[in-house]
Amino acid sequence: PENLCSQLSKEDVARYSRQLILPDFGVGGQQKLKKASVLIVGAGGLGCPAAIYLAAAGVGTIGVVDYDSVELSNLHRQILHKEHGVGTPKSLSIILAVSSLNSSVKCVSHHVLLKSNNAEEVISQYDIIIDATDNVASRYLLNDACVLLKKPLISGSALRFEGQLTVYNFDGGPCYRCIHPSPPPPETVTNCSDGGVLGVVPGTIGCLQALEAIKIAAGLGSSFSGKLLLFDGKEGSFRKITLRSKQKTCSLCGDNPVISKLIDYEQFCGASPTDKTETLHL
Amino acid sequence: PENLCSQLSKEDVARYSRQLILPDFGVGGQQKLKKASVLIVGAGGLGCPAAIYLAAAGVGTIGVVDYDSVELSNLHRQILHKEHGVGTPKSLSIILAVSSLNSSVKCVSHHVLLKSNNAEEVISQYDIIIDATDNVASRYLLNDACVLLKKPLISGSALRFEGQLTVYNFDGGPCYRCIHPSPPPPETVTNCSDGGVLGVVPGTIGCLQALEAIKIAAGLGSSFSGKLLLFDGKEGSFRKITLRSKQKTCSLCGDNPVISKLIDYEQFCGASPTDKTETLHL
Amino acid sequence: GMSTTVSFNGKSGNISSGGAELLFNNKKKFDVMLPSSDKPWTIKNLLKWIKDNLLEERPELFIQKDSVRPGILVLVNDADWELLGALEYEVQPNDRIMFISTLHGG
Amino acid sequence: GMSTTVSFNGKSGNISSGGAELLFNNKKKFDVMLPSSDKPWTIKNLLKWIKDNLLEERPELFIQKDSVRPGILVLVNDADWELLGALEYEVQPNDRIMFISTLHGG
Ligand SMILES: [Zn+2]
Ligand SMILES: [Zn+2]
Repeated sequence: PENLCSQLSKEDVARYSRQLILPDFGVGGQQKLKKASVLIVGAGGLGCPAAIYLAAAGVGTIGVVDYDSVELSNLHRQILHKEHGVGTPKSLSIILAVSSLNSSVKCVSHHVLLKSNNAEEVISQYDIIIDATDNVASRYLLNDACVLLKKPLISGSALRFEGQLTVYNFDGGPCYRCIHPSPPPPETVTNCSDGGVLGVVPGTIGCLQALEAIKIAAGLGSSFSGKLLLFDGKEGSFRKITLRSKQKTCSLCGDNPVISKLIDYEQFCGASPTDKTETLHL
Repeated sequence: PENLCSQLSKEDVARYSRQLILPDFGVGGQQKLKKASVLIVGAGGLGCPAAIYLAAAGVGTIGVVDYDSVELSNLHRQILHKEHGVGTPKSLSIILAVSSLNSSVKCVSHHVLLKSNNAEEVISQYDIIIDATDNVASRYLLNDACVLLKKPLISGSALRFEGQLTVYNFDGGPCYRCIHPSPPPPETVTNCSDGGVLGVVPGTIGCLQALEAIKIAAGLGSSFSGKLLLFDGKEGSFRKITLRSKQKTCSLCGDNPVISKLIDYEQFCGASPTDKTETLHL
Repeated sequence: GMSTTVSFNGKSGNISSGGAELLFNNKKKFDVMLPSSDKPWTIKNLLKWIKDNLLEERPELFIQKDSVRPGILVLVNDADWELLGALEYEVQPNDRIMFISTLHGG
Repeated sequence: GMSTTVSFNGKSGNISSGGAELLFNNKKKFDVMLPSSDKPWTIKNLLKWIKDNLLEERPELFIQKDSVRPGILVLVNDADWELLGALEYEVQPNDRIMFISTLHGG
C-alpha cells in the first residue's frame, strides 16, 4: 500500500518504537490503533488499567463513561485516581491521568449515567466498547446497545479474588443474552462494595480487556470470542472455557429477535445500576 | 489476639474497606500488609503496575530501584511515568505517582545500579523482592542475593506478546539457579528494545507479581513457588508449569553450596545489565 | 471462589462450585460417589441429587424449575453444557462438572 | 511465541517451540511421526532427531553438548523434564513436549 508510514509522526515512531518492531503488529498495527476509538464504560477497578494501557499503546480516541465521583474507598483498586482528587468526577480523573501519559490521545469524558435513552448516542461514536461496569443492569444495557449498533463488547468482571473476561458480539460469537437469557435473581448478585475485592484482581482483568481491545483494533482478532476466562487470584489459576455459540433463539441476536430497541434495564433486572457504598464499621 | 484493629487508622479502614471485608484477608491481612516492605527492582514495564497496585493495597513500605531516566520510548508500557517527566530518574517518577495515590505508604527511591557491591545493603532492608529487571545479569544477582539473605523473589519477565512469572526461594521451592545453573549464551538473549513488547503484556505480569507479593505479605502463601506461568497474549493463553524442586546439587541453595557471596555477574553472563536503546529508523 | 466442581472417576466423581460455593457450605470441591441407578445420570437427575444431598440451605439460590438458576453457568470438562445437551447430557466417568457464578463487579 | 511443541499421538507426535521457534523456521508447532527404532525414543535421541530433521540453521542456538542450551526449558506434559529423568526420559505416545525460551525482558 502507499506509504504506510505517513500517518505516524516522528514522535509516534519514537514513542511506539517497541511496538513498531513487534512481529504481527508493526507500523500497520500502530496506524490501526491510531485510527481506532474505544469506549470504556466504568472508570473503576477495571476501567483504570484498561484506560491507561490503551492510551499508552496509542489508541487514537478513548472515551470514558462514569457518573460517580472518586471516593477514598475506591483508591485500593482504582489506580488512576488520586488522593487529592477525592470528590471529583471519575471520568474526568481518568482523562487527566491518561493525558499526562500520552497527550496525543484524544480523550473524552462522558460524565453521565448510561441509560436506555442516551446509551446509543454515546456508543455509536466508538469502534470498540469495554464493559468495565459493576452491575447487571448496565451489562444488559451495554450488550443490547452493542448488538443493535454492531460493536464488539469486551466484558470484564471481578469480585473478591476472582475475575472473568469474555468478548461478546464479535466474529460471529455469542452475545451476553445468548449465554444469559434471563438476569440473575437480584438477591444472588454480589457487588464489590458488599463482597469485597482485592484491587489487583480487577487490575489484571482490566489489563486483559485492554489487550483484547488492542488486538481487535489492530486487526489481530480476539482470543475470547465464545470463550470465558476464569481467573482465581488466590489459586493463581486461569481457566479458559468454551461457551455456547451464538444462539439462533437469542431474543436479541438470534434469527427472530424480539428486542429491536433498548428496554428498561432496571425493571428487567429488578435492580438499578447504582452501587451504593455503605460505610464499614469495625 | 489483643485488639487487632489498633494499627489501622480510621482513614485506613475507609480506604481499605473492600479488602477488610474480604474472606481470608480481613483486618489481619491488612495489618500484615501495612507492616510489610517490598522492594521492586526495575521501574519499567513490570515495575510500574507492581508498584501502583502494591501501594493501592496498602503495603507499608515500597522501595524502587532503577538507575535509568524516563525516555519517550518507555511510555508505551511504563504507565506511571509522565510525558513531562521524560529525563527524570525512573525510581523517582514512580515514587511520585505512588505517593499521589496513597500518601500513607512509605516510598523509597533507590537511584542506583544494583551490583554485587551494593545489592545486599539495599535488599536486606525489605521483606519481599520483586524482580522487574530486563536482563540476565540482574536476574542472577537478585537470585543470589535473595538466597543469601533468605528473601522470597517474585520474578516476572515479558517479551513481544509473551510473559512469564515464577516465585523463587520461597516455601522450600527452587531458586533461579536450581532451574538455570548456567546463563544462556548472550547471543540468544533478546531484550524488549531489540525484540519489542506490547506494553500491556508486562502490565499483566506486573499485576500478577503484585498479587503474589500481597499474598505472601498477608500470609496467604504463593501460587507460583515451583511453578512457572507462561502467558501468551496473542493466543490469550495461560499455562502453569510444574518446575523441578529445589536441587540438592544447586551451587547456591543446595546441600553443598559453592557460592557464599555475590560474584561478578557481568562476567558470569558475558553481558552487562545495561539495556541500551537504539533509535529506530523506519 | 466462584466455582463448585463435581468430577467423576468411575462411578464416583467431583463437583466444584463457584460463588455457588456459599450454597455448598463453603466447600469448593466435592468428590462424589453417585448411587447406581436404573435411569441414566443426566445432569437433570444430578441436579436433583445435588439438591437433596449437598445443598445446605436456600436451594432456590442454586436450582429453579429443575435447572440451575439464571446467572449460574454449568461446565462439563471446561465446556458450556449447552454444547452437550444441557439438562439431558448423561454424565460420563471422569467428567468434571463445574458450576460457575457469573460475576458482575468491577 | 516462546514455545515449540512436539506432541505424540501413537507413533506420531508434535513439538512446540518457544522463542526457540525462530530456530524452527518460525513454526510454533510440529506434528511429528517418529520413525520406528530399535532404541527407545529418549529425549536425548529425540533432540538428535530434531536437530537433523527440524532445525533450519544455527543448531547451536538450540542444542549444546547433546542437551538443550542453557536458557531453554524442556517440558513434558506441562512438567519440567528434570522431574522425569531429563535426557533419559522415554517419550510416550500422546506426550506433549515443549521447548520454552526463558524470557528476560521487562
Ligand atoms: Zn445473542
Ligand atoms: Zn537453588
